[in-house]
Amino acid sequence: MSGAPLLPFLSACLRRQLLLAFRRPLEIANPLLFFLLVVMLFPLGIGPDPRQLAEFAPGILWIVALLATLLAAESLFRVDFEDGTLEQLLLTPQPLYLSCLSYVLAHWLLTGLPLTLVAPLFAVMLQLPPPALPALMLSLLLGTAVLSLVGSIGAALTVGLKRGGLLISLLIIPFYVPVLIFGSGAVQFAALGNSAQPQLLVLGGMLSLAIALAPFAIAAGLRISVDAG
Amino acid sequence: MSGAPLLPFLSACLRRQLLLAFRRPLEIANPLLFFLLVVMLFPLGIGPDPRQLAEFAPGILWIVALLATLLAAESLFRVDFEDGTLEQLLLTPQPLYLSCLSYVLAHWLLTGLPLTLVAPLFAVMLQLPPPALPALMLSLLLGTAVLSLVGSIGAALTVGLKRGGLLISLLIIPFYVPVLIFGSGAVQFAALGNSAQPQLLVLGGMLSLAIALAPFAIAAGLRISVDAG
Amino acid sequence: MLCVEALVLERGGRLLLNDFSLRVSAGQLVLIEGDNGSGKTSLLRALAGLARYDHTGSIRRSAESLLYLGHKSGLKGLLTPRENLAWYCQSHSQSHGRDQRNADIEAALAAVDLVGFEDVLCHNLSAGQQRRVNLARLYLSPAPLWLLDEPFAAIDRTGVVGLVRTLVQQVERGGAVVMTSHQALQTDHPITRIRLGQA
Amino acid sequence: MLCVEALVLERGGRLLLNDFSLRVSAGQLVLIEGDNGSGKTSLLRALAGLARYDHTGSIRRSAESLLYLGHKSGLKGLLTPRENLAWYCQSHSQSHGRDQRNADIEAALAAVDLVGFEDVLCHNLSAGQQRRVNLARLYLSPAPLWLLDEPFAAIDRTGVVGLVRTLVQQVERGGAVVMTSHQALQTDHPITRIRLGQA
Amino acid sequence: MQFDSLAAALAMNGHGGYVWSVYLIAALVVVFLLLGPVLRSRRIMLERLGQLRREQAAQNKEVPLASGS
Amino acid sequence: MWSFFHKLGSPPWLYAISGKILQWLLPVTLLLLAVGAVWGLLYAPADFRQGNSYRIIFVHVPASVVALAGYYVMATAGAISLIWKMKMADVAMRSCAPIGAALTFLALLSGAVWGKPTWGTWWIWDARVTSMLVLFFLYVGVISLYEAFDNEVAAARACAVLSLVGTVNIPIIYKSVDWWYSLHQPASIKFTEESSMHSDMLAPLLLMIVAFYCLFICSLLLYMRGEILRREGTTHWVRKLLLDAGDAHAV
Ligand code: HEM
Ligand SMILES: Nc1ncnc2c1ncn2[C@@H]1O[C@H](COP(=O)(O)OP(=O)(O)OP(=O)(O)O)[C@@H](O)[C@H]1O
Ligand SMILES: Nc1ncnc2c1ncn2[C@@H]1O[C@H](COP(=O)(O)OP(=O)(O)OP(=O)(O)O)[C@@H](O)[C@H]1O
Ligand SMILES: [Mg+2]
Ligand SMILES: [Mg+2]
Repeated sequence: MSGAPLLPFLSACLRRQLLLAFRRPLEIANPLLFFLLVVMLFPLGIGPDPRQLAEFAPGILWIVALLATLLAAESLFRVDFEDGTLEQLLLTPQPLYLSCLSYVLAHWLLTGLPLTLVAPLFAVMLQLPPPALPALMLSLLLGTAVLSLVGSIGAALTVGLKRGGLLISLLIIPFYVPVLIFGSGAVQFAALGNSAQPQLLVLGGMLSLAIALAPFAIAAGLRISVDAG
Repeated sequence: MSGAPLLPFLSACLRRQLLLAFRRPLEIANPLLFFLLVVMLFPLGIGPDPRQLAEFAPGILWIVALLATLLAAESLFRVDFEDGTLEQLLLTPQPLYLSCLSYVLAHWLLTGLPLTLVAPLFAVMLQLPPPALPALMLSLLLGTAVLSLVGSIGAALTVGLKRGGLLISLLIIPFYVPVLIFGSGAVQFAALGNSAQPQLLVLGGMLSLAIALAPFAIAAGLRISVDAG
Repeated sequence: MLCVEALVLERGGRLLLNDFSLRVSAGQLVLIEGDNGSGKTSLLRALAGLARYDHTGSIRRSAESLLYLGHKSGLKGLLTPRENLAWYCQSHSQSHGRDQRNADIEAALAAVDLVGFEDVLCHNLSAGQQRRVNLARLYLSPAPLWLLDEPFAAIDRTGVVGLVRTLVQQVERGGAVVMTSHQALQTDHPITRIRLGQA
Repeated sequence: MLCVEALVLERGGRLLLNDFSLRVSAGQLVLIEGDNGSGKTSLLRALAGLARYDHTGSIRRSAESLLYLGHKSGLKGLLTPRENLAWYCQSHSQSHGRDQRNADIEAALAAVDLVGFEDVLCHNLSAGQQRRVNLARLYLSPAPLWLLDEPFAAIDRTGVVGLVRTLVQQVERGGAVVMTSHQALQTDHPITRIRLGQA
Repeated sequence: MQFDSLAAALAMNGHGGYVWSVYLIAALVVVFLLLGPVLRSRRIMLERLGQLRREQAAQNKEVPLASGS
Repeated sequence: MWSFFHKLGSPPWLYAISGKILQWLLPVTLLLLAVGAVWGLLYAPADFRQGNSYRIIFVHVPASVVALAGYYVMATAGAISLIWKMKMADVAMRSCAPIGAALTFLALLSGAVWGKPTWGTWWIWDARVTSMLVLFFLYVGVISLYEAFDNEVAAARACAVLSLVGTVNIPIIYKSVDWWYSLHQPASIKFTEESSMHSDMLAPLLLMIVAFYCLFICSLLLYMRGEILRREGTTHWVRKLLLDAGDAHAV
């Protein structure tokens, strides 16, 4: 048995993940709402001075996007671990690389992409200068994908832990640092009227590296977690 | 049967919650690490200028404390719902008010209190002027207790939902807004050399109100969730 | 001890019980039978007072307290069997002092054959062992009315024999048991059988 | 089909199997018996290749694929039985086209007596019905080797009879079944019994 | 020697508090790094030794019984 | 070469050889530390700009340097254990983490204390400081992940995966933090230029760096010995070793 052709399997995986997500529509809206609510907290906590807000908008937007992705990643495999889906997944004759990729892809389609799409709205609320919007969106588009990939590694490693708690934030935030730096750097550059191309290129580089390597780490993590479970 | 005397029951409840927490020591360290990690993200996202950081320190510290509490609240009843502990709790002859109070108390002892205790460290890292430290600690002490009580209501209402996801942040953050305003307000006032007493009094008032009422709301929420589970 | 009248139970758009009546008195062992999905669990949850929104009709319990054992274990995986049972005793208002309680718990754990596992975290026990910890509550409960949903699930054969004996003892000393099971119940004690699934 | 040699299995500091050997060939129905906590689940997980860090020794499977059914269901509560099974087929490389697949799934659901529940979300099914959805995989799997951990749990009596028939058919057509159960297995087919718990 | 007296060495022109506290903490860390693993090994050894002794005692008891029968 | 590699993987050999090494390395380390500390504290000349507070350098810099190097040792051990399934490599990885974390902690703390007299503040978000903080989290992450697993082998594999991911990421993290800081650098704060250091100061500093490397090795070996004993507790050689040691004590 040679296994089904790979592309149909990837698409079946992805469709299933999306179907599951659409069965809990709130789950989809959630990163967005979280984004909105937390962004709203900043003027309340810091003070509504528009100049200040404008100066910090890139950082705030990026930090909140990072947190939203992190929190969504945390539960990426949890239900599937508990109900035994992962066990069964490990026993299929399909390459685990693809299944892992589909999990991440679905995660990104449901968090990173919508965040990217609504970010301009929040940027306007925080008085970010309009010329910075393309850089904001592009950096989020690339950056959130890296965040999803890296976050999933942490999720895979910690999913089986009975004593782990939210360990994932400790494991993963250090790896998020470069993405945050280049992501918010891109927006800051653009807001000052410079070209954000170098930063975006770096983000692109990180993304290619992550796509090539992360699924292997995720697969290894899942195997270990199921084994220890 | 008149039920056991109430105080021993409350203390048994509390001891059990704490014992459970100490079985996963990471879970305890987690709000602290989360706090530290997210505080670290701000200079990275915004820039390391000490003057800017000092200005935003009250807001940043309060927002991050709020998020840490919120995220810890989210999972307060989840495991207990899934393993049937809540079912059994509803069937005990003990007043549910007390059990709910003990859940919240344990939650606060494990998140709010440690956050309050380590906050000065982070405040120093963010260059908050030292005279504001007492106000920071007092406001966090009172404020995180309110956050725990209110957050638990949200957790109780959403714990049984199979399609709810992180709905809790949507339900609860609006109620957190006043706490955030008075809490960070207190620190800002103190940082400018004024007395933070009015804000602290308001926080104290909120706390008494929440202690009196929230456990009833939590109990009702738990009943509804178990019923629908 | 338990009196159910005109119960109408509907779940997921399906009518499971229609005008169902049941009267359980002290000394009775009631076995609720029925195919998968016939409504046994739903009925027991309604009897226990855990589910109140999916039925109409009256359910009256004269017993002050009851013991319910459902599909979910109610055990904490991060506590040991001993700690789990101690909590059970504490939350069910047994105020006879710590030593008495500990002795009771030892006895209960011995009764379900878990000697040697008292201090292993529950999530490191096998499925059947976890179930046994849960069943140990039977030996600690003063409740006159027991509602047991498939108590034999995951229990090995010798375990089932011991369990049946315990159930019979409970009804013989004036309690009542309402239970479901897919396995045959082998005992000489008279059993009231109720078959669901003809609604 | 399966060859186990010198297996030493240790869990939670307890030696469960010591120098255990087993050889399963086509047409064999192996029933692993043992008390609660004797290591049946641990053994099956090791055989399936899901647990590799708690044993030493060699486990060789000549079958390309196997079907494992454990204590956890592997079903998604938010999908319907039909959708759950469709995913199972897709992930197990059955490339006979969508219509064929749907027909197979209908047949499997009918075989486990779930007609009328095909489109109910799984978390709205009863415990036994969920188990049945899980067992429907037996009718869809081309795997020659089945590893079943307490397949009868939560299944009603008529269900068990049907299930035993299915198991016998599987071994008669050249497959092999390794299973555990606390209930008696009533069939005329010869059964290889292995008793654990004497390590 | 850069300092005339012990007091001067302790004060270090007002920076003594900083310098000496750092050296003190460093000393504690060194102790932790060297003594920590040693104590840990010792505990492990003692536990295991006790276990071995018990096993031996059990064996010694069994052997005469076996030879006597 | 291969036979050496092979031997490295053998617990009894490693246990024996580490015992021999420690016999002379431990005294040497303590001596170096003592000499370095006294030299740095009392005999090195005062810095003309910072005065005596600069004496913290003799703790701060060695701790920082060795803490950084420790991560690479740990990650390499993790990679070896994952690729060649060498048990002793994951013993080494496991043992590196607490040492690295302790040294990082010392570096952060000594830096913070140094900051007060020189920068006038305990903390500054400088590139090196920030990356040191990140390093601290990486160490704590490995320790926590290890502790969170019940199963030893699974724990070791998980940590190996994590530190392998880390090896790819660490350079990226460092570069990016550097870039971030040079972008924002506020002009008011600068490190003292290390190149202009007087040789009277450099000598004790180099001595302390060597001492801290030795300390790292000693501690690592000590941790590994304990870990070996724990894991190999049921094997014949440990049994013999323990009984011999026990008899020696009893006599
Ligand atoms: C929390 C605060 C601090 C941290 C985490 C920290 C971290 C570090 C690190 C990681 C190194 C090693 C760099 C390398 O090997 O390339 C280092 C070296 C050094 N640090 Fe710090 N440092 C801190 C504060 C300070 C302060 C306040 C001073 C003095 C004003 C200082 C002066 C130095 C010097 C002189 C070196 C060695 C020269 C060099 O490699 O550039 N550090 N520090
Ligand atoms: N996750 C775990 N971690 C450590 N030890 C475990 C774990 N699960 C089970 N054990 C131990 O391993 C032994 C065997 O467990 P296993 O689940 O294999 O038993 P089993 O034969 O399937 O029992 P049952 O009939 O109750 O299902 C038990 O004694 C148990 O204490
Ligand atoms: N959470 C739920 N929401 C909606 N419907 C449900 C839910 N749980 C069960 N049902 C439906 O109610 C019916 C009865 O379920 P119940 O769990 O009471 O059955 P049961 O007799 O206990 O079956 P089993 O023997 O399988 O445990 C089933 O037909 C099922 O479809
Ligand atoms: Mg049921
Ligand atoms: Mg089992």
